[in-house]
Amino acid sequence: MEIEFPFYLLCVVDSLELYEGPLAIESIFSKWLHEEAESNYGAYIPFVGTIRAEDEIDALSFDIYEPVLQKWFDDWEEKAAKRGAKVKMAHAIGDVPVHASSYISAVFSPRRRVALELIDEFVEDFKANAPIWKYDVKDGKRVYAADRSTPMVGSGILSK
Amino acid sequence: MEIEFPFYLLCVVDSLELYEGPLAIESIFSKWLHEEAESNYGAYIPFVGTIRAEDEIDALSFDIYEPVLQKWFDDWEEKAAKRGAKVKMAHAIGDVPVHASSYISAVFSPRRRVALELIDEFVEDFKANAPIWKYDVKDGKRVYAADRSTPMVGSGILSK
Amino acid sequence: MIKVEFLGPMAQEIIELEAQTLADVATQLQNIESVAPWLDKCAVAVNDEMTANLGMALKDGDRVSILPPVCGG
Amino acid sequence: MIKVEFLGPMAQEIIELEAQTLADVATQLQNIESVAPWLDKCAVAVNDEMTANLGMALKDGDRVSILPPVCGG
Repeated sequence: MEIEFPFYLLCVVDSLELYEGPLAIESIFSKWLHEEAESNYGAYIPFVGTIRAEDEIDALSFDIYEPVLQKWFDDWEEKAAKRGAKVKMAHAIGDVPVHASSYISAVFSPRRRVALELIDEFVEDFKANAPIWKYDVKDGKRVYAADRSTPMVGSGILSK
Repeated sequence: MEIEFPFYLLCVVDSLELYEGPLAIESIFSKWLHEEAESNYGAYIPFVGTIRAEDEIDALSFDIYEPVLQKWFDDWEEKAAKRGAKVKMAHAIGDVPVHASSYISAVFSPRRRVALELIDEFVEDFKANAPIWKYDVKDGKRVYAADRSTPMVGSGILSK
Repeated sequence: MIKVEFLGPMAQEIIELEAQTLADVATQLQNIESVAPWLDKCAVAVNDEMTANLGMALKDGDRVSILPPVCGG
Repeated sequence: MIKVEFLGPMAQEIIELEAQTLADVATQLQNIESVAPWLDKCAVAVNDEMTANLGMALKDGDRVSILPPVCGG
């Protein structure tokens, strides 16, 4: 017997995961695959973000403001559910060395078009509006990546 | 020292993999992750296709015409390389039971926009033009999925 | 003599025929009852290269593949 | 009394101030030298709900968070 949609809604577990340091990408990928193994989704699209060696950095480092991130993510869970889909996400806190991964998110959907569109929208909105701050780590110093950062929606209301 | 692009081109190995029966998705995901661990790509987007339970099928089954699939894939490797990216793909041959996976493809790219656009284009072109035929397996019978199949580009030239 | 093979779900043995061009192949296949209904939705490869050029010249030993509608994934 | 906290790279301790609305908070933050240059690119949350409504009424104990430009991933 198939798991029906109303039952599935009762079973949603939190799919936002935060870890100290680099992500264990393989085990997160596998965990999510197993979590949804019987959910009858046809498409599973993860997005893995890995620290590139550039500008002679040793690592990137991340601060996260969890309460607002959780609300941002909860809104996305709802948006995805309305399209019959599911989103998951894991992010690193603190230092992540070059060639290690700081981010993985994923969409599960019965249909490939929904999955392909959602992963794009989700990742782009994540970059623009998830309350996460990035720092270059170079020679032991942590420098805010101001030039690569984006003001969140609604920014500037407090300025003159 | 970083691996430079010209060197990387000499090292391309074939990234089209065909397997009898269901794919070992976790080990393919991990293998690809490790293959590109030092390639300095910032984004890795796999697409995993899993057989949905519907229409009371027991499995789907696949025929592949490998020589034309290989050329289709080689063209895609070139297209991706021109955008600094890399594609990989694995597909099942023969029967794949419900809730098992028949397909995984992936894009690696230094940049997230290129990766998100390429995975969409690659998967859509795959659905439309990869020489793979799908059959429903029901009560031990193998029935061509005619209604879900798409004529390839250039079809119809031999008809009246 | 060229060979024509029918891929995937087309339950049809390989056939051999004389043809100068793909257009000649088309004419002959249109006369095979089990093949004709497939032709409006089939693509063509010659020696494993896809082509949509009916005028394409064929030579002895060439292999023409007929590819019905696909659905991978 | 409401609390204002500065997130991420803003090296600024929490401050407490009197304010009826977010507009009152804005006026007072504009006078803090180390904070003012950030304001045109910062977003605002009240008790962890994002808002862009300057007229929003505040009550005793509310917590205002100032969120500078972000870059996750």
